[in-house]
Amino acid sequence: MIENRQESLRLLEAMIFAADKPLQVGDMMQWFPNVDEGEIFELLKTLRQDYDGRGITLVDNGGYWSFRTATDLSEQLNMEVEVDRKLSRAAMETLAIIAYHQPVTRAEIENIRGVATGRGTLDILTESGWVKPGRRRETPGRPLTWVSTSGFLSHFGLESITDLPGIDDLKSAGLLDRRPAVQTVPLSGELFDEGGEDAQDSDE
Amino acid sequence: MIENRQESLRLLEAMIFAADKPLQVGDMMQWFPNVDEGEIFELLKTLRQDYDGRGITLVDNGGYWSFRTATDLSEQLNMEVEVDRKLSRAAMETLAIIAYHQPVTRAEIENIRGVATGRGTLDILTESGWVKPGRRRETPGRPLTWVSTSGFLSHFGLESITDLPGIDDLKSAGLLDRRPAVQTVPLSGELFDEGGEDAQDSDE
Amino acid sequence: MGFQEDKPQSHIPEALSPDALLLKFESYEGPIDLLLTLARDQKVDLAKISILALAEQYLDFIDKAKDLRLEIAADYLVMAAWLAYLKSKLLVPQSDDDDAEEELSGEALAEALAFQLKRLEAMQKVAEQLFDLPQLGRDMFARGASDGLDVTISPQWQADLYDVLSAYGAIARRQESANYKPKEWKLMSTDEAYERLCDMLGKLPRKGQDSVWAMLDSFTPDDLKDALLTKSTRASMFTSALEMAKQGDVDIRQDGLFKPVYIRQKDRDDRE
Repeated sequence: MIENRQESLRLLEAMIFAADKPLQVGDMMQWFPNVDEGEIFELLKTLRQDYDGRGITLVDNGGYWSFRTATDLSEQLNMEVEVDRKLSRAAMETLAIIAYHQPVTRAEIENIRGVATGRGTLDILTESGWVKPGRRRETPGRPLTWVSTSGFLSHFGLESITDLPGIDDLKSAGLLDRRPAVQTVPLSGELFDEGGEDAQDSDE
Repeated sequence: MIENRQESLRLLEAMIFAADKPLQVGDMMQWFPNVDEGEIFELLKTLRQDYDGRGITLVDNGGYWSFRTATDLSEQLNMEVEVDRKLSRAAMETLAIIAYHQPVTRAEIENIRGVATGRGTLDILTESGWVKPGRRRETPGRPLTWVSTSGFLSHFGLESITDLPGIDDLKSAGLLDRRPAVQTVPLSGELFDEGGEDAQDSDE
Repeated sequence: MGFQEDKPQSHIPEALSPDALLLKFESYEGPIDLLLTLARDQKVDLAKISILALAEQYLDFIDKAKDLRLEIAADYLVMAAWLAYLKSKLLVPQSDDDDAEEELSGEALAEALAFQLKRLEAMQKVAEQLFDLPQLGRDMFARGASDGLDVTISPQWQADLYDVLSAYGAIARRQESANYKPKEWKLMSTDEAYERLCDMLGKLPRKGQDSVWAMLDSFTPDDLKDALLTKSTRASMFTSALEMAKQGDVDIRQDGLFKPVYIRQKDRDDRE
């Protein structure tokens, strides 16, 4: 039970502000021993409203809460940023495929791209903290799947995967089908078996 | 001249938040080319008022501006978490020597263990409440002695320190078993007994 | 799914001449990517693209690449072979007596390929859109100087009596081994035995050129009381005897298992 709402809001605000990384409601609960998750969530929403339209905003990236500067100030802030080395096209595409098709196996990624995934690609994405291995798919060979992380959401300022640009359109156009292309046409046959899928089989 | 006061406040807020160190008004002026120092100072005061009574406050330390968590919350933010930890082997042995040989000086402990005792070891044992400093030994240098506490007795379920099993008890309990390597030497049964026990007798 | 008209920085400029396409050959991410680029070149919606025309363009492209002796990866050739097959299927109407019941029709295969192209294009497009989103550290910023939440970990030390006792046992055990001084054993070394054997063999009576046979055990000192010394003497004597036999200085004989071992000195010209 929240005894003093105003004090709880202040503490929550200070906590998220002081933390050196985004906090989950579970983390916050340690500071509020007698408050349940729903109440903290309620407080967070109030706090987010308080910052609405300010230069700092409270953001929720997949359940991880943090303060960020408002994105529309980007240009004016014009902070000097060390430019990260740009991701390769292969890495960008792989990231997009993982984000939009997750959970997705390496073989599926290769199938969608029509090319084998270089060793470094998933490494780089994992190292950047944007993707991580998910559960194994319960199919023969139990291949590992890849999923995006909260760090990915946080980096691109997304609240959840459903906020990915154009995801609804892609879905309704049937383009978020991870199956090999042939399986998406009514009669399944032996299309690409020789080329594209060989690469993938050898990987698993 | 400030054209849009609200936007300027937002920018200022974001700027101070994102800066990696407190900012002076002079630093901020780079972002506001047509605004004079007094006006920025005016904005800062407004911003400070906005945060009055919140969990985050805007503070001015000798002309250096930064956001800080409200000082009255610092105690609540600092949390103690109790974690079960196992004592290191060095700490365990030191504890045992203090229990068996008390009052015992640090030099004596080191002599018995045959290795130097790190500073942290006695600190940890003191923190655990199992040992405490005793009287100083009336020998040159007046070294501090260490003794076990009543907390030690109660934690380990002992009535008194004399309840600790003696060397013979430990031996019969198998706690003084020799290294297996010795037993592989032929005739060790007869040949090694005197040697081995000599050493250990001299300890008591 | 439209084209990239609104994104001029797309990785491959549109409407490249075939030669320009060839120049970029190595930058294609596989045959599907190349096909996609060729498809974009048709400047029509992918949904309306002519797979047949596309297959021809691709085959043409590969031919040109071959003429230029460009290194062509195997999967490009596999795709070329497959597209040639697809082309034939699309051109030749399927006959009824075709045993291709389990095979897909040319149209179905073309549809699958079109789907794959559309899907890849969609992914390439959203990859760009994704990186156009505001990014942390570029367009939005976290707090510059975070002070970190101060969580003090106060340990509850865990130990039970057994830990204390076994720790003490470990110390006692260490001291035992530290203070242990090995006893000095009375043993006969091989060197000692060798010397003794040589010396005594020289004093044996002669029988012809060689000495008489003598029991090896008779060379051991008579006054041995220590069992270990006796055993070590016997072992060293035997080893020495074997060494001498190897050098041709002595003969050794044993009449049966566990029977006494006899030894005699051989007289050799080169001796003494």
